[in-house]
Amino acid sequence: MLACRALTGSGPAEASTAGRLTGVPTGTFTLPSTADPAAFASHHFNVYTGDADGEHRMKFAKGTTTLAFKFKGGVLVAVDSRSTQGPYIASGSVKKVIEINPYLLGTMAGGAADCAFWERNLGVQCRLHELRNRERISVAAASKLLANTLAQYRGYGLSVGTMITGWDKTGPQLYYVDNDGMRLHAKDTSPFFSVGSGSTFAYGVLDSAYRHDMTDEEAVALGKRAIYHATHRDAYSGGINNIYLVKEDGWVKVFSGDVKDLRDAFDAEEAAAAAEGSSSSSSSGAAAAAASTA
Amino acid sequence: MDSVFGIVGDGFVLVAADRAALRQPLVFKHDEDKVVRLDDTKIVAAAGENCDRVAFTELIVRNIALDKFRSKLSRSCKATAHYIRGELATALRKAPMSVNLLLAGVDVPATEASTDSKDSAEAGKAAPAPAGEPSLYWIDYMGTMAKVGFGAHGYCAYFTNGLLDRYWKAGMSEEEGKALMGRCIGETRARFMLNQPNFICYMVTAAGVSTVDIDVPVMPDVSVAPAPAAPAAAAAAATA
Amino acid sequence: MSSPTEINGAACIAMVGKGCVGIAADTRLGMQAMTVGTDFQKIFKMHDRLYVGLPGLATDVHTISATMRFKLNLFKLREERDIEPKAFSTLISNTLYEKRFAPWFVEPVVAGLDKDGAPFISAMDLIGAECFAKDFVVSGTCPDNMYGMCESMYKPDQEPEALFETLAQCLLSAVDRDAISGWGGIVHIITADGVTSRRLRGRPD
Amino acid sequence: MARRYDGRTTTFDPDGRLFQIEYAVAAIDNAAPAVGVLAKDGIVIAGEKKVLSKLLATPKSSEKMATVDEHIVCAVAGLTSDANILLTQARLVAQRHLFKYGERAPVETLVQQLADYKHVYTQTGGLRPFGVSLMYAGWDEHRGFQLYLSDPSGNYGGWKAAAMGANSGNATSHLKGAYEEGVSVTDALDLAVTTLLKALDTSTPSADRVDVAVLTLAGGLGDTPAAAGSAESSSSSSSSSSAAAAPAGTGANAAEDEAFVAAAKALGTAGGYHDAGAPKPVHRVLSHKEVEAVIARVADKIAHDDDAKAE
Amino acid sequence: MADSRYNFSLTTFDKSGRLGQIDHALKAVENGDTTLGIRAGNGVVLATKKVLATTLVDEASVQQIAIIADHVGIAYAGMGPDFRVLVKHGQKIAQKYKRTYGEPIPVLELVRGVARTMQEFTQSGGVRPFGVSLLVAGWDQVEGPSLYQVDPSGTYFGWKASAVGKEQAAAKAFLEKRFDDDMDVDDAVHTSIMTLREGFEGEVTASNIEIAMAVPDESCPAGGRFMVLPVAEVGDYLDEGE
Repeated sequence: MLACRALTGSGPAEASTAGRLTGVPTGTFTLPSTADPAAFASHHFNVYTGDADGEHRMKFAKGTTTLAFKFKGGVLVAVDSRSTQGPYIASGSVKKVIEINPYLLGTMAGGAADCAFWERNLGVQCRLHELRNRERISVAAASKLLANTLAQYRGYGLSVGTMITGWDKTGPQLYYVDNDGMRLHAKDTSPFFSVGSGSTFAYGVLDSAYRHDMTDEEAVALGKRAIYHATHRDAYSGGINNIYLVKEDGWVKVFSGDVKDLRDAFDAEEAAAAAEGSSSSSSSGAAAAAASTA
Repeated sequence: MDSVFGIVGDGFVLVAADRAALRQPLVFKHDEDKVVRLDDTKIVAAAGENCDRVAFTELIVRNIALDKFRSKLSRSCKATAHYIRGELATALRKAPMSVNLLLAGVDVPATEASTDSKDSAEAGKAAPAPAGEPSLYWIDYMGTMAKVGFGAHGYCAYFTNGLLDRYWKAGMSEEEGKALMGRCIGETRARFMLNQPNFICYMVTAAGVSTVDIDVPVMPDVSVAPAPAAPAAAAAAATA
Repeated sequence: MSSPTEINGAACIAMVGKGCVGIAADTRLGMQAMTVGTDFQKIFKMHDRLYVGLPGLATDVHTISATMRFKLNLFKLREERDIEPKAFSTLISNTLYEKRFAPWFVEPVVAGLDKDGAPFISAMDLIGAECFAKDFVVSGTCPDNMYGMCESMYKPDQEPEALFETLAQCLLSAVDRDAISGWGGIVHIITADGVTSRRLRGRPD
Repeated sequence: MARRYDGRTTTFDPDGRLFQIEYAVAAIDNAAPAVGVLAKDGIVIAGEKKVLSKLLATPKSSEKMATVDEHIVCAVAGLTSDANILLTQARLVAQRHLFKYGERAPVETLVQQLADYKHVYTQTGGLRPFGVSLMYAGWDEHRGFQLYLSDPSGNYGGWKAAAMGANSGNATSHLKGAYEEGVSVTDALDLAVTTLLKALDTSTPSADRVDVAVLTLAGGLGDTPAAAGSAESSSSSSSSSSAAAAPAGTGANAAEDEAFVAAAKALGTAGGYHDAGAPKPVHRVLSHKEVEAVIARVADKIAHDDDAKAE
Repeated sequence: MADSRYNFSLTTFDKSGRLGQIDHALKAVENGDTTLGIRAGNGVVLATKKVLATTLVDEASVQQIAIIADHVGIAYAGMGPDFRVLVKHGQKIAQKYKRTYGEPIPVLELVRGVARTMQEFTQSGGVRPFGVSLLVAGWDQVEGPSLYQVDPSGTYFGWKASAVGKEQAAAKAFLEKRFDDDMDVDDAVHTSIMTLREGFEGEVTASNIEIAMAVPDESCPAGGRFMVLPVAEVGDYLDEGE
């Protein structure tokens, strides 16, 4: 067993004093009693960092496809539900959208425990913010809290790739935050993110069919399409597709369905389109993609 | 790091490859052609380390030419794919070739070669089955082979496979094929961290191999619909 | 993920019925996590009453299937008879052991009826250690899942139709818990009267 | 002293001749004859089988005709033991091609490789030529039906109708007169058997002494009698176009499933050329009864010809 | 290749297209002891005469029929040492087949293998053909009982009954008269003995002939077993015949 010592504080040793900005104690962690706990952890436990092969090829968070985009109607969040241990599918019905509070959503990619814990922790911080300031926390601030926390644990091997989204005074907002401390804001010129091993496939669909002026129905259809095609190509994504829509008065869960039923729906849709008329086939592909199915 | 993709359409195959010659962080040039011609209606697009890529494609091009001289026959796409795959599989256990390939070709129905003196009666002549049939074979460096409707090698496969799943259909017209190819290139430009501004695109039909121009859309389309306040903002931007 | 047999993903089951034998495999071709094709053939007909499944590294699936076809075509021309399943199992086992120190990365499953119509199944590891069974054999990237399904679903003396149902259920349920195999399957039921082959529609993920 | 040159395979005599090859050819001129005729829809080869003794066991397969592969059948003339070696080599060449290209060996490619193999034995020290001529009947998708003849020297050529073995000169001249372009395989059958009987020069033609091999596409005369009856039974399965363009992508539809299953069932040994719907060459050696029928049919004709000649 | 010792051909065509060496090898066969085989419905019999140079030779030490595998054996006429080489070769072929397929070699496959080697010795530099004709008898799962003759050229045929060696012509003529498709293995043994007696100088005894047979045996993987009869059993047959 490793010799460990208990350490109390909001973060690891040095960070605990500098890290008062987070303002909230985050619990008690035991740390390796070495000069550089972060290096120690990453050296001995890198299997938990999602980078076990040691090669820093493309550091996608593993086993997930999550995406979120801003559009005319708010923010749409779509995720899969597969959880894997190696090639074994541990679960096909994991909730990857964490409902932080009625106005804030976080998505999960990477280590399930890491995401769940720190986003729950974020919920605590957000609630404390509300109590102290008598107003809801902005999405920008909430995501910054999480980013700061993760920054403190940088190098320890946390595996978190998340999108924090919600609707605040400034309207619908979307941020990407990960375990490297990276925090990105989705602006009008970069209105979406996708995170996880299947994200590249989802990007292919999003990039080709995204429009800002989609209706809610079109947005939901696009979310389904992107998740469906990602689960098809990525071995580590699959299961249930959950879709949330963030509106001014909070988020709503608008869809939850098995991707295999999505396939049937898409097939039927394409068959119908083919039957309708062969003339207007390809150039209207994007429009067909956006057409509502469910 | 190279990006190549291919699409099968109605009577044709489209293949595109990026034109960057890379070494570590450096891009030497932007006019490399990673597509080689095997015969009048077959091409191979290769992605991989320059050394292996060039050595291997030259090997197969020369061997296929030699084989053609000897047998006086043009092999089908299927036979050619099997041959190439076999070479890679053999190499895998000696000196692996770091090269991934797309073989694109059209099988032209056998016609009586003018130099051929044997003129057996017509009914016994070769079957008309694969008349001008396009095919695309996905072959990786290990010698894995799959006949596909579309395919991609390199990191771009991660970006374009979802897109191709979404839009590719059997029997697309040339216009549809080019539009889809444009989207693939646009997507790669949008998402791949390497700078691959130039692509070359070939079309193979029963008539032969030609390069084609592809209109590449800017992706994604992030223009915000004109909200009430928007025109003013746009005007301000224009004056600025 | 380090094992070459797990790069492309595969699942294969052979099961004995009453006077019949069935073999089933998934149809995915993957490159690690990325699915490249969903119609990759992993089961090969050796003759009318003998099939072999070749789960493993896809390039070796091509090579070994072609090698066995090569050997069996010559066998058939020479001996003017179909090889017996048992002899074929020995032959492929020897073929694999020939590369003991640089193996082919396939773990074959053999299913067939012998000349008296008796079912035969066997499976072997990548260097040809044969394993014979009277009920079922499995091979691929999710053996635990397949064993679990077969152990609970197998019944002795199933008629061809029931055998198909059992095999299909076992395969689909097993691959539904394996990330790197699935995407559809195929089942061949070999009887004295002929072979019935059916495509299985699997989950798209 | 001519003897100085004729024992060595590798040595030209002062006149530029290679006696070993000439002598080997002489060996074939004494061998049981065979006749091949190319038709528009198939090929027929007829050959004499020597009946050595009534104690001979009924062989499993024809001694005169041999299967090289699904699409090539050949007749041999000359030393049986040499022929066995060449046949083994031919089968090996065919299977190597299939292994390398996943397709049946083009007929001429195979014939050429066998001729090259024979040639080595005419040029290398310590060897002697093969005392065998081979007649190949084959079909491939490049050139359709083809008939080739190759001799011990390593020469080969394509023919419309050809003869080898004893009396091949007479047989060839008969073929020259009687062959017509574009004959059907049934007419070719009669012509081949007629010509062979003439070469045998026997007054009592017997089916015991004649072997006939027929190569056609599936459903033709070369197919098994049952299949030949119900024309185009097997080859017209599922649509080949959808099989070819099976997409790698999303969920398959019913037509693709059908094509996939068809391909899966065809994969593997039996020929191993798994393009469902593509033309399939088949060949077989005719049964004793069938040969009898042909002989009966052509015997009258021969008698008639002879009468005409006598007049 | 210029200076190889084997750079010359022994077996070459003569003007008339014959291979002299093979013809001469056949002559060597015809100088050998008569050996015959009969394929009956339920077994195959091989029988051979042992003509010894002097009475001083221990008859039991001369074995002219060799076991190749459990289910197949070979008898010969011609040169003993050549036979021994081919037997060793045949045994190896049989074992190799067994190792490859896990089942006993079909007799015809063994015949092909041996014949191929014999052919090679008619076409390779520096070697002479084998001076033996072989009679191969066996029982396998494919054909049941089978009998093959292999000649120095490497030609082989399947036979219902055949004979090679000194009196081969007479023996074959005799067999042609006596052979009957309904023969059983005992009839075949008796017919063999009768055939050997024809033109035998002196008395046929249990020790100057050798008899072997392949008979069905379900306990063997090949479905049959090949055995050389012990002297006593040969004696029994001789007694029965009288």
